[in-house]
Amino acid sequence: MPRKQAKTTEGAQPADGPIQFLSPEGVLGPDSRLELPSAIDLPALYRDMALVRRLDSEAIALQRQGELGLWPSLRGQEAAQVGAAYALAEQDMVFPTYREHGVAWCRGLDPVSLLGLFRGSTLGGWNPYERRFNLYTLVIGAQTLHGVGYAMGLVRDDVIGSGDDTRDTAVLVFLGDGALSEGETNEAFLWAAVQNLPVVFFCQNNQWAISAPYSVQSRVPVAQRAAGFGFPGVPVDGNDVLACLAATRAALARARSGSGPTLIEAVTYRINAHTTADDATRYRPSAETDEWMAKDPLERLRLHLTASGEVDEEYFADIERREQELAVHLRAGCRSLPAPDNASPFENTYTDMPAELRRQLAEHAEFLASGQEIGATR
Amino acid sequence: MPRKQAKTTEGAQPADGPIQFLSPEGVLGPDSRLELPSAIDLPALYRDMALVRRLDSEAIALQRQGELGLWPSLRGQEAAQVGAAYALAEQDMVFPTYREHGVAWCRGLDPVSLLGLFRGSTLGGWNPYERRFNLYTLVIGAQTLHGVGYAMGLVRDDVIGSGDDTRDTAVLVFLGDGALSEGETNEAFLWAAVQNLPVVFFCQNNQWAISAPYSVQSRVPVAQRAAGFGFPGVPVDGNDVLACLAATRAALARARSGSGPTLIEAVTYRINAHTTADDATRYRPSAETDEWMAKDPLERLRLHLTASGEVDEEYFADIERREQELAVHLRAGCRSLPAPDNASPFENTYTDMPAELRRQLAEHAEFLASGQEIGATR
Amino acid sequence: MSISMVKALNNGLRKALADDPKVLLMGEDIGRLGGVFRVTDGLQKEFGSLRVIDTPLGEAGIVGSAIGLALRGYRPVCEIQFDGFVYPAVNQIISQLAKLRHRSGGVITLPVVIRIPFGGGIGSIEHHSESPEAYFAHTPGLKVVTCSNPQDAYDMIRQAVDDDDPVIFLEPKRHYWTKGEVTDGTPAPFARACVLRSGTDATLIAYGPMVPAALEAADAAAEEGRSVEVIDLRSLSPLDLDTVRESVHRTGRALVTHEASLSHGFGAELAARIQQEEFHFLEAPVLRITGYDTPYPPSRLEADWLPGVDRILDALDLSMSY
Amino acid sequence: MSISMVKALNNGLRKALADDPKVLLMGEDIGRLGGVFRVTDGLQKEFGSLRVIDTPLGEAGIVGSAIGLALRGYRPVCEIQFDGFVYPAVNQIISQLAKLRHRSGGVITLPVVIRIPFGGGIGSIEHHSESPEAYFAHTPGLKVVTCSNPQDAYDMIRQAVDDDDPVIFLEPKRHYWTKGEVTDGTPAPFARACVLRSGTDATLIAYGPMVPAALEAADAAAEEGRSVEVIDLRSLSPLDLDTVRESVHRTGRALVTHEASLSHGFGAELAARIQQEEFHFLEAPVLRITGYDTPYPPSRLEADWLPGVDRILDALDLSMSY
Ligand SMILES: Cc1ncc(C[n+]2csc(CCOP(=O)(O)OP(=O)(O)O)c2C)c(N)n1
Ligand SMILES: Cc1ncc(C[n+]2csc(CCOP(=O)(O)OP(=O)(O)O)c2C)c(N)n1
Ligand SMILES: [Mg+2]
Ligand SMILES: [Mg+2]
Repeated sequence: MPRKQAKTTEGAQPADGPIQFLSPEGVLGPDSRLELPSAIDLPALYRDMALVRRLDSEAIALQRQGELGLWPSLRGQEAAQVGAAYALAEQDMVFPTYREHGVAWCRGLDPVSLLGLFRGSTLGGWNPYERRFNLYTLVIGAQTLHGVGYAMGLVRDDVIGSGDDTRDTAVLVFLGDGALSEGETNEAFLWAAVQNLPVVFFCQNNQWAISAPYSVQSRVPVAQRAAGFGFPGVPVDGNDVLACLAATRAALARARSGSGPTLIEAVTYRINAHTTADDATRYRPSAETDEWMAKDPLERLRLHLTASGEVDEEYFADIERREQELAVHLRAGCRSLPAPDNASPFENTYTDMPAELRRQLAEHAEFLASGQEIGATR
Repeated sequence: MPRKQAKTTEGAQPADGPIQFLSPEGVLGPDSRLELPSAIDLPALYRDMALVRRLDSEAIALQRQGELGLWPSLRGQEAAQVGAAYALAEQDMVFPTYREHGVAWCRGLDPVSLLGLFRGSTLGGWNPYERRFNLYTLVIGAQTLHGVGYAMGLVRDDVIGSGDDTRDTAVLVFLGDGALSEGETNEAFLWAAVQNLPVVFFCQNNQWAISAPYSVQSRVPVAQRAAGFGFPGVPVDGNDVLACLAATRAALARARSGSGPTLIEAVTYRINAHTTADDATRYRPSAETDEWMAKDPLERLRLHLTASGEVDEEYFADIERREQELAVHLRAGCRSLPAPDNASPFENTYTDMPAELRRQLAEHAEFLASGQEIGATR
Repeated sequence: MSISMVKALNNGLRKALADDPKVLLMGEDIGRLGGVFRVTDGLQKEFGSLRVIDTPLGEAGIVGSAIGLALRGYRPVCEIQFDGFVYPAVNQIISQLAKLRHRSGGVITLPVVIRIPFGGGIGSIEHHSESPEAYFAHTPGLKVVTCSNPQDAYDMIRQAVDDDDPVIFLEPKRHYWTKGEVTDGTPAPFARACVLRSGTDATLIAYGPMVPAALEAADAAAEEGRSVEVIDLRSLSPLDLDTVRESVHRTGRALVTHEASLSHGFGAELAARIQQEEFHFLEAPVLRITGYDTPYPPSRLEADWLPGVDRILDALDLSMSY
Repeated sequence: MSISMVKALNNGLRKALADDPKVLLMGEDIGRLGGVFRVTDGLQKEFGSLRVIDTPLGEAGIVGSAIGLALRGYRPVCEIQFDGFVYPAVNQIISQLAKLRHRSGGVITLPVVIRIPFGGGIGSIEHHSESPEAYFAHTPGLKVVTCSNPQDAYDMIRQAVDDDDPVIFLEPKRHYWTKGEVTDGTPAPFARACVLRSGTDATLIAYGPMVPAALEAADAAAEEGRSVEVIDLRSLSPLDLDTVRESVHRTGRALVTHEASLSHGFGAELAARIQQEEFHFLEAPVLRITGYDTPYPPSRLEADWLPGVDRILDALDLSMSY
């Protein structure tokens, strides 16, 4: 593990460690820095984490079967994503990276729509306005500025600080630990700070940016960066769904009230390789992964739910059924994703296709049409 | 004055205010955070500040006379620049912006060489290796990364941490308050921090980036930014040449010893408009300028020198003579700066001129040669 | 009313701000100062600092947050202070602004305008005289336009704001203070080139900074009995090839002029198109009169380095000699 | 020895590192991992982490600090992980790297190499299949080269490192795993194009990713009795126009192919040059077979979107029909 501060030791937390309510052993306890969220549907949280994990596993399987070109696995980060997503109000806007399948799920996206990008049948896959969940952004850091601009729009729309929970709106921007090194991310922090914007930056510090451990990006914890720009940074145990939810909820409330931005560092771990195309054994010891497996975000909530008697066997059986349904849905959905139309790039480059592009499309169509014959002779 | 922390109140300094040894009234006193530098040639410091101010005034005059296209005045920032420059060892490398005429002067550059860029007769003007003073960089923030790379080279050359004062080397990078907002500057901070590089970032916070007050760039003091990246930020009274010298000396020593980077914030003021092309009356009240005039960096040292009896009238007369000489040198030098050679862009684009560029140069030369005749008929 | 291009742009932006509350201006020093060229003079006072925004000193931030604002339904008009300072924003422009419509299958529209004073000839220092138009014209998803006179400036800036696609709006800074009549009539179509002067012997194609020199060259040529047609392209992307072809088809000779370096400059595409489309009708090769393949020189050299009337006329001689 | 292009580059870089202690490699994931394409595999282990540097995730930082290293006497070789991620570095490349020699009146030399895997055809996601060569070729002060086979890869990467000018070194990623003979002989001059196949009916000009398709098309044409000369440009800037002219002068017909979008793509400059220099010898207009003027499509469309053998042959038909 590359960082001292990231260490979530078994048992008691050091006062300056990440905020934690739920220990890896499933013991629920207070943290002096944040209130334990009340009226939380813990069984629902666990169910969503489980389903999201299954979504991820199925996508990996689809990649192995050649149905997807690539898949960036979220495994290990279910608590961070589901916890953050549960804190969102419907009107809030989300700017994800390319790994927030769990947030997409909680936002109510059909998970099949997440596959098109990695299948190569689309560059997008869903309408970002419908569920207020922006398209995935692959260029590291770029989405942080889009979130900032959107938040500038919220200020101008006067939908912050009214006290009306169904009206006041915030932006939740996701980023990885690697994104902290891009200039654009730092510009986003600065703009958010200076304008006191209603934006929450949620950094999943999964300890790795492909093969680069966090120590390549920084010598101090993520949360400290925010202070340098003049807004709060909050480290939370990213494998504790309650800590993630509580911290994000507080930060979003702060943002909606007009009190400005927050940077949350969810200390977590990328259990799988960077993507299915990556080979993590080249750069990190399996012992490290094992260590983090022991802090599994699902397991600790399962232990807690079981011990507290809140759920019964039927609850787990129901989850298993839903997982099966999800798997079937994903497999069928993936294979029946529509092939992209050859005309679509031409049609979607501009609002109205310029004459030259029309000419090129016609040429392209003619070429494709003649392809059958030509293919035969040549 | 846009910032609270930047306020240098008359008299006692608040403990978290910028480090100050010499008050605007010329009273010398200790600051608990830094040792008052000993064995400093105060008369020399004052003399250089006076000469640098004269250099600046002469350049402004030359611009008014049409000899220069533009001039960015350093007036008000003499202490910051001369103080920082006095802390340099010969082997250290400097990366200036476009306003460090005072540093150039102390580095021993012929001040005439500073004029060519603003006269339009060159884009450079001096050999950056000779005095270890890089060319001016006009693109805000870009030089910060060059300084970082140079410092990476120092680490690889193994010229830090040996304890040998004539060998250990550091980099001094200048930047303005506006530069703090560029992504590249923040990448430079991050790289310097992670690699613990021998670089000192010297930010002259002159309160303005053209028409933007510091409050447009940040809601916290400059020095705090450094902490966000994990290295020290040191605020100093930028109008106190001793504070600037002491802080830079300490930071450079730290860098040379291998202990890593420092960001110094010299809290100062841009007395003149951004450049001779700018009209500051459009965006800032003259009362603000007046307030800062009262904290003039030269005046306080003059008061101190006079009060302490360290200098006599001849000393000031000598400075006046040198100023006159400098003025004459600048005026004559400016007018006799060589006109650039039409072939030089072609010759200096690549190490060896490619065939196509040779063809273009020949065409250009032919065109110019034919110009006389053609000009007559057309 | 005869006004400068700066004033025409200012009027156009004022009208855009007044007509649509979703229009915002953002950039460095555009508020209190009114921009270093005063194009936005008085607009912050009139429309407030929430609509005319003095931004931090970060071009990536300007364009990146403009994208976010557009996603929220705004129509931001960004000012990049000088041509040479657009490069920190290029990542947001090329990878995001130009591509989001395509990426989203047409769901997202980004009506963002990026105003850039461009070109040389004003005696400025490095990075203040760049001609980056080819970079943007080579980027699908962007529209790239420029104006050469106050009337077009006034009309086109409003058309750019109204356009639902991202527009790179290049302002020829050396003509900022040139005056011309500006009226409130029906503007020419946004993407249409304009034949400024008709002629029969050759077609001279120019845009933005070089248009006045092109007209001057045509005048001089006329004195020598040569009839030169002058086309002001106005829209660089999309390119109004019809207007160009129609002209060259008649004249059989084409010359293109721009300040940017020759190689891979805008003229290359024009030459490539014309030689292909009008192959049988060309009496001479398409000739280019442009800046050289060097970085922009120190300003004391720019008058010679930049293409001008004499070089255009030399090229015309050469063209006619075929 | 028959090795892949990846291995050839790896060998070339190893040799460069061994030959000169001032040579450094820097980039994201190039050390332990050996780069996402394994081009730098094993080099950090062999030369240490001070010489093969895993950098933070910032492309401006990579190029900007490479400039500083070069100012200190080093010869950094930067890796940009994918073509689409070079844009954050464009400000340092265009305003600093390309210009510092000129700015300093020739005092500063910056022997910086920027390696970029480029082009499409590997079924990848957005930003991983870009062809940015024209942006760089339009920037005076940069050299731009690309290789199409392991031997050139091995030779040219070392020549790039040895060169005292900044070099953008474009690696056609879809041929990374293509094998070929690599020997240690005297390499062809760095800036010279190469006639890969001689012919008499038409000249087909290609580079990097499109070279194999060009050769294949020439083969197919030969079966139809057409003799096509194939030129691999290798150096995009400076351009070896002599080789191109000599060929077109003989054949009277020229075709250019590249993956990048048509408008203002590399082919535009070639067409402009050829039509000017060989005006009287062209039997047909210079034709371009390129990507379309859209952003790169989703990978399921790329096989059709990208130019290929059939489109080249169609263009050849068209050329011959003049
Ligand atoms: C600007 C840019 N540079 C490089 C890449 C290649 N790349 C893709 S993911 C990645 C690592 C990102 O790490 P992090 O931000 O920690 O996110 P994670 O993948 O761990 O979720 C890199 C370098 C990119 N997508 N964008
Ligand atoms: C990347 C970039 N954007 C914009 C500019 C235009 N510009 C020149 S100086 C300046 C203000 C710089 O302010 P600061 O960094 O505080 O330095 P100062 O001029 O006060 O010394 C601006 C915006 C530039 N030179 N570079
Ligand atoms: Mg990560
Ligand atoms: Mg300033």
